[in-house]
Amino acid sequence: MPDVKKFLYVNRKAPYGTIYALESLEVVLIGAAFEQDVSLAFLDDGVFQLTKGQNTEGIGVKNFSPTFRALGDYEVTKLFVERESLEERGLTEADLQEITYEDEDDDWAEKPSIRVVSRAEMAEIMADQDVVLSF
Amino acid sequence: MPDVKKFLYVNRKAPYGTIYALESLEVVLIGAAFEQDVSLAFLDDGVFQLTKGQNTEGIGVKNFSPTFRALGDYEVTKLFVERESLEERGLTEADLQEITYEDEDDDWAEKPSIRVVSRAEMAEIMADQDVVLSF
Amino acid sequence: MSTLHTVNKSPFATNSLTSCLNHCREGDAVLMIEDGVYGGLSGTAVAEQVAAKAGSVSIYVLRPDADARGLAQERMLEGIEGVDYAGFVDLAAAHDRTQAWL
Amino acid sequence: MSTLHTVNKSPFATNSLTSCLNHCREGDAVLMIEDGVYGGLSGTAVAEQVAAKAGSVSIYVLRPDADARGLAQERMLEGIEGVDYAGFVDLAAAHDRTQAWL
Amino acid sequence: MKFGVVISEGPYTHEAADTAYHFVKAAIAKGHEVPRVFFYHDGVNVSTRLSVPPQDERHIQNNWTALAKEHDIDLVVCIAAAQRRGLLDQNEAERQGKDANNIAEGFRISGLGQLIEMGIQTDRLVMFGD
Amino acid sequence: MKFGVVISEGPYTHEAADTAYHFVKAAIAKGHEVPRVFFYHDGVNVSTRLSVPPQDERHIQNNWTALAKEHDIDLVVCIAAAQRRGLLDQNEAERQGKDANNIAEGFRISGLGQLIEMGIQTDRLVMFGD
Repeated sequence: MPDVKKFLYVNRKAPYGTIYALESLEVVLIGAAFEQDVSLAFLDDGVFQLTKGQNTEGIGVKNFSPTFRALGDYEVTKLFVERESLEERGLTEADLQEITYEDEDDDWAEKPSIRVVSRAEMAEIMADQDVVLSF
Repeated sequence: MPDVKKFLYVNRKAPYGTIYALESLEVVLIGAAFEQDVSLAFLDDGVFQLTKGQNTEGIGVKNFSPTFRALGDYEVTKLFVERESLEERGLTEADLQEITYEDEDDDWAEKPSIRVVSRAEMAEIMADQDVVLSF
Repeated sequence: MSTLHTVNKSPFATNSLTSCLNHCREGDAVLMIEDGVYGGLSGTAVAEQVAAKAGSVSIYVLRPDADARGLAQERMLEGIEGVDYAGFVDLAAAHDRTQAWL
Repeated sequence: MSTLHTVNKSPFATNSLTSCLNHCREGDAVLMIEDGVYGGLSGTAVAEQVAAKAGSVSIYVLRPDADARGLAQERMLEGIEGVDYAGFVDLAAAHDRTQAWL
Repeated sequence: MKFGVVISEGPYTHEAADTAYHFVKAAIAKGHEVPRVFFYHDGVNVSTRLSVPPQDERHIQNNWTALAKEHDIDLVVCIAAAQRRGLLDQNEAERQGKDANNIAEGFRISGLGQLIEMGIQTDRLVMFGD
Repeated sequence: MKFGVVISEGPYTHEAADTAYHFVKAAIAKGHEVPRVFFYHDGVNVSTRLSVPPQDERHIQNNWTALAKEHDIDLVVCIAAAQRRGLLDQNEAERQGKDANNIAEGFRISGLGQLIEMGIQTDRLVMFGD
């Protein structure tokens, strides 16, 4: 067994209507301490988790979307978002939060964490994992 | 307020994967004692609740499908099943259990409780209720 | 005699909105709540289906739920009206019955 | 390197099966469990979509779940194989990873 | 007007108990009556007094208990659904030989008849679930 | 081979806890190891010792407790998910100032790290949920 495994967190559900998005993020944050090779996949309604401008005051529920912007601090820097899922939902990358990380191998240059990929690329990413956790 | 209200139980979910079908039936059985005008609607995956030959031994869960055949004894005699929902699922009326009741207004003649209706008819039935309970 | 239908599921995840639209009648109202609010978005794979019904049926979106998800009212299809919880209550009172498409 | 995909939702209720089929690759296996077994039925609105994948991907149905729902194996699409829980375990062991389409 | 409300999903897991809460508050603010809220399916889980949500989150059970007290709302938890899921009041716990109970103040356990009765006695029934 | 198992939905409400149970039994019967089952989301509700299902139904919690005892399976309940939903062991109840606890024998409450660790230490991870 390799020392470092590839973990993929698959997010296919919208935020707030159900708790899966929030509790997925809680696993990601805890999992970061284990120094595995972590990627996050956002497809189907999971892409809605990353939208800008979420304001949960009216529903009285905590807005957890700012936490995505902190993922870089936890060295979680690979957020794959499926283009087809965005398109079906009338979204573009401009509707998503800007999420960045500082690349320690490149003089701490600030780089985007979100990478929009095609459905075929998403399938390849999924097929390249050791452990797939679905939320 | 009328003494007798029209109650419709709307069943749109498949049995066993989730508990809604079973717990809907429990409401219907208790509700029968209240002598209201009761109808049951089966549409979308709800039509799967009525299939013949269910055998739950392998999953270790109680088979509650025989209870539908007892509904007549509770004077629950109107089970509306949507034809389009059957068709989309590759089913015909012959795939459903035979469910009958004895008509006290017709010399206790045995009559079928299941009435297959079109989607438009189902919409009319829904629009003719006082209380709609969704499962 | 008319019905207030509530839809609380994303139309991209489940068939609840489609089934609701297939069964609601002229003069009925459809209120999108919780994850159902995504059904009101313009430019989506289901927008045409929703727009086609918007003539005979009044369609509403619960703004607190849309706001939570970052969906401004101007992203909604034309003719879809935003309401708050008080508006939800008014709709439930104004129609003869409520049917939840769970 | 291949994946066992599990689908536990009815294809008539949610988009899980469609999304799974859109993402599985040649040599992968799809196991329909729980309410997912309805996806194996022949003559349905989704049968063609499933049959189209059945060449490049092996499709299985968990028989105890199909039996519970009254779905005899002969109602399943051609090429879909029935397995029991032991067969489920074998499939999970034989593929490099398992991905659940919840 | 009298509204009856049904909650069919558990707290935090689904938004149903939150939406219902806002709906009931709005209905009362408009002068309507909400004599009863019925908890069914996983909705019975709202009634546990043992939940400890994070400090910065709403406390769903506390909110319902407070609202019920303020406006005299009958919070009824379905006994059959509650037994399956491990929600018991003191009486039920004793009757079932269980060493603990977990129902919060303001909720009472009763039968499904209370749901039908609510349907009969209210002008509108509104369901929140999954 | 070592299997790790995750259960994400509550008992009776969803079939997940049943399917996982049959899977784990079959895996062990085939000579595989199942060192740990992790309960997350509503899956934590499986661990209550207060459930009283109808006599003619399976007792999901008892089945897990017995299976774990027989085959030395570590049944881990996520603490964060459990707190929200009102599942507490004696320690947690005392720490939180609650007057009762409800976790059944054979289950232990611990952190999400146990899930990640299970992913690292097993050969296959299988998830059952909704």
